[in-house]
Amino acid sequence: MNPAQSNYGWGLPVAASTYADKIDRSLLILHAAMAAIFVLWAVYMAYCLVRYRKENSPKAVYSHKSTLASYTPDVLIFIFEVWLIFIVGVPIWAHIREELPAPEDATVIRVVAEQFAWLAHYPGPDGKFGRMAPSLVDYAIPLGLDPQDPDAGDDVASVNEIRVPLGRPVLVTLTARDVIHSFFVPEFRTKQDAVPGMENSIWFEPVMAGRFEIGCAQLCGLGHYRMRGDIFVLPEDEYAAWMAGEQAGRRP
Amino acid sequence: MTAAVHREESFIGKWIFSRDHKVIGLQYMFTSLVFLLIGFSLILLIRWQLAYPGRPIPFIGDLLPDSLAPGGIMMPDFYNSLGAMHGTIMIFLGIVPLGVGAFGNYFLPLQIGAKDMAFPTLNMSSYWVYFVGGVLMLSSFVLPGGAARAGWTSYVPLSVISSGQTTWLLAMTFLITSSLLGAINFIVTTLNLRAPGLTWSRLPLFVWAQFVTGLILLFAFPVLQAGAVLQLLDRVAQTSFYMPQGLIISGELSQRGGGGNALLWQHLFWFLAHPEVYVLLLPPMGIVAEILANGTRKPIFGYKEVAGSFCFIAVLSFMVWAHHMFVSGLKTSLSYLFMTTTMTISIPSIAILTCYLLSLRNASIRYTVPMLFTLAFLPMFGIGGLTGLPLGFTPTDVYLHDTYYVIGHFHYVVVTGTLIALFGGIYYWFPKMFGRSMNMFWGKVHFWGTIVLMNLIFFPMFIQGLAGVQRRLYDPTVQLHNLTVQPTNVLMSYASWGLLLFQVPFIVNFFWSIFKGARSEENPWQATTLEWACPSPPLPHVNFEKVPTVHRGPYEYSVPGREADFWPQNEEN
Amino acid sequence: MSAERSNTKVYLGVFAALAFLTALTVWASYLDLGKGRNIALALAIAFFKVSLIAAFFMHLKSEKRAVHALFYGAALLALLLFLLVLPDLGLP
Amino acid sequence: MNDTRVLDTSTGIPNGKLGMWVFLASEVMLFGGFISSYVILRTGSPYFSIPPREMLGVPLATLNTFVLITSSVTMVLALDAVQKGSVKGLVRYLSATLFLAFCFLGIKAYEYHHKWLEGITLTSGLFGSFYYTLTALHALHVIGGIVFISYLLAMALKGRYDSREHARVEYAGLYWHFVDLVWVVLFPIFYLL
Repeated sequence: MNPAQSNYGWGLPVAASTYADKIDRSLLILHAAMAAIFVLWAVYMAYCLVRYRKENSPKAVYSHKSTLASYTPDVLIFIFEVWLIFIVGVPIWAHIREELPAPEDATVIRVVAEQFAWLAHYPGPDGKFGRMAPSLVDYAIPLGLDPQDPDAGDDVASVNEIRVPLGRPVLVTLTARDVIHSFFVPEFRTKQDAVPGMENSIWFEPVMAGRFEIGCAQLCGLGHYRMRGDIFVLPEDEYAAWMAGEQAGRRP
Repeated sequence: MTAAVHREESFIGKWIFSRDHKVIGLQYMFTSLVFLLIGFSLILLIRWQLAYPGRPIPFIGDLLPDSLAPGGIMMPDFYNSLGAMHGTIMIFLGIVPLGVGAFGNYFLPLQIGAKDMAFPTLNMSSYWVYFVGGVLMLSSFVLPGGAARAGWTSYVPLSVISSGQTTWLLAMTFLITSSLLGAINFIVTTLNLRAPGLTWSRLPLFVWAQFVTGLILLFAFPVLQAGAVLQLLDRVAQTSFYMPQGLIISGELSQRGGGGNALLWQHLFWFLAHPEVYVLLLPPMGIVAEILANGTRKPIFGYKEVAGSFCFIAVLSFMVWAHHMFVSGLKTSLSYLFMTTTMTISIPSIAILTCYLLSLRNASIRYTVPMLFTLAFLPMFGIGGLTGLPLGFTPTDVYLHDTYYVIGHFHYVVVTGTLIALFGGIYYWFPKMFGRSMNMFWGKVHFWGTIVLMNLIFFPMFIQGLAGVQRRLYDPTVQLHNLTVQPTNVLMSYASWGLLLFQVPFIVNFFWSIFKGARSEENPWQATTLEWACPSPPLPHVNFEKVPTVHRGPYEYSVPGREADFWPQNEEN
Repeated sequence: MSAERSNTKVYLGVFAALAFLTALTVWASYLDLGKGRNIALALAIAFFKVSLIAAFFMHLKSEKRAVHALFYGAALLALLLFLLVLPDLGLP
Repeated sequence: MNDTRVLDTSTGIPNGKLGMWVFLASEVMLFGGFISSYVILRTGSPYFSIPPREMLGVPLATLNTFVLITSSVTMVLALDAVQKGSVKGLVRYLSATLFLAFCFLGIKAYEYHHKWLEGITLTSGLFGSFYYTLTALHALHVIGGIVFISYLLAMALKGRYDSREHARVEYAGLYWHFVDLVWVVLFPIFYLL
């Protein structure tokens, strides 16, 4: 199923993860406040430009006194910002960044970004990732999975496609192989740089089935623009069927 | 002080290797305007590729070599080079040298009543080091490796493994050295060579802005110098300051020692780059203060608040840099700290904007061309500043980072903010520099065309940003979520080409008026600051016939009980 | 001019102090006081030597406010860079 | 007695001295950037192997530190001499400073050679890379100082400086003490920790 154009409109893409609506609300609050400030200033300025133009007020009023009232805009905005940061911002940021779901009740996936592809690596039913050796990396085994490692037996690897079951949070461990990439899924409002030499873990919980697009948000070379992938959020049974198919395909 | 014996200088001595701050100011102005045009034209090519991805560029396409644009169709590598060089040229070769090098060198000594900068030879060498850096930066297009293609931020490891970066780093070292030499000059001149009676509270806000900018440059640039040297060694000497362990580049395991950290470069780079964006902002804010006071015929509202805010911005600008790294693997605990400092630094900017807007009350506004640019600066910079809030606020920055929203934000601050104010400064001080005034009709044409088209280019960027369009995409239509908003690219591209057309009247007007403009007397705008107390153009090497003494604040307009509505600083009664 | 005579004595005194502190820090580095304390001690001695040189040799003591502001400003900003980047990349 | 050219600057500090202090402030940030990167990677990067102490040659480096401190003292004595009007003293101490500076570079060159053979090279690991980058940058500053001081020596021999006109000697002193100050910081963080 290709992504119905309905995912993307002129405004924000559809909010398809649990914290997406929190972020959308913050965006709305901020843009409403910005619009209000801008309109107030614009009205005031337009009035001044007309009322105090040379023809209308030939003599300006000389004064060096800055009244206390002149600080009200700064104070109001400062209070708004303090409220925004400490009441709204910090909890959401902590929720997104620090409340990672426990691995046992989440779908754990390792995503390795390389120049111009997203390599996904599932642990398979045994829940354990096979050993990955950089020296083993070659065209046939892009992830460098060590075939002898017992855990690697049921691991599944895929390129530019990630399948996750609906109803469970997804825990993604991000790293990169060559340069800095950035794992960006607009519908989930999630973005995290994949930095070589570092493992960043992020999480999101899809709230609807469908196909959502992965993009790279950090300049990573000449193929940066075509480094796209898809996340298929499948209902529980479809996902189980798919994983079983992968395992079946495995045993000769 | 004995007047310098005026020896007849050869053409070389007078114009090329001159130590007169005014000549150096003009050299900076002409060079930075040329670089601005070059940097702008690079982006016009990109606009074609964004509007019509993959289709050959009409006229210029077949002029380009096949290695860059075979059959006129731009290659992704060339696209990345254009983007990286556009950013680098506009910031390091265009706007900062225009705002700090040209206006600062020319008018700082004049506004403090000094004969020249504290170190004239250092000032001259700062221009020539800048010139060499600029030429080296541009020559990277034709050098074998091609131009830099890792963005103007040159993030490692991409910038270490892609070609073209070595020339970029060398040119950057020259530019940094030039800025440091300039900063030393500005600081010592402002501290030491003020005219008698010119205390700190009587200093024009333009001088405050240049002095604070000098301090920011002085403290911020050496750190990037250090970062650039480390990156240069990574590229050339196979060290691995920034290269982590076990990199697999195009399939093979890299043989480097490894152990470095890719984020270290981002810290060192943004430690400079954020203060650098305030270096872009402060001089134009100084120019806006000068023109606003002159155009509204009344003292700037809250002189102390504005000068204080400049210093507060300068200090805080060294504590906010990691808001560029919220999603780049920065530890979450640090992102709380930098979110708070970023929100705190928005307060002085709002305070300055408030004071400027409150200056309009009870004013008597003259709609001269410089005043038009200054008045346009206020709302435009307002949008730029306000759109910074969602980027400094982590939950919304997660979504908006590295999208076109960011590009819309900083272009509103730098282009419709800084560049517009600098244009206003050119129209305002042109009579002082050349003794002739620019044609005001064509000035208005240039103003209205530029402002309208700039908004047509930059406002849709917010729409694209909210739709999630990433930045630096060679072909946005590959990503499905960009398809809906792709028409905005076509609109923006036509607006950008239109913007080029509207610069023609400015360029013609600028060069034509130098020789044929209507003659103007010493103080055409009836301003009060010291640079209007000397002939235009000011006397070579000595500026003022006699050293002015300052008796009052910089913006004594419409003082009750005087018939002239302006009271120059150097007049006794 | 008597103040001048004592200058040389001050300089030689500072010289002796610096020489002693160098020997002290080298000697202290051979002691095993535990990683943290070793670093702290070495940095304390280095800081003390730096302030000796700045105060006496560079005459910072008798300089005006502007110079003090510059020197301490630069030192504070360099420390700020270090202390804000260390928790991100320096500590595990 | 201060130099006579401190006439009409608004802060009372002669331009040259203020310029030198401003330049030194930027140098503090330059070395601050380098040293911060070194210390941060040293504590942060798990692959930062610190060579054993025997390879570092601590006794030689201690001698080198001692040499540079002595040159700092002879520099300040040179300024003291010219302030008292004794040009002969100025020349003597300036030459001593120059000699000690060359000694420092000589010992540093030997150290480089010794370390390179021991296996600490620019690309042998992060310690080697940082060691050579920072000490080479410091050595460049020492060479800059040598050029400045030889120019002073030449001028002093021509009798240009006396108790009233000796500003440049003071500025060279400021620069040289800063170079020594940087080495005082570099020495422990490379050799002792």
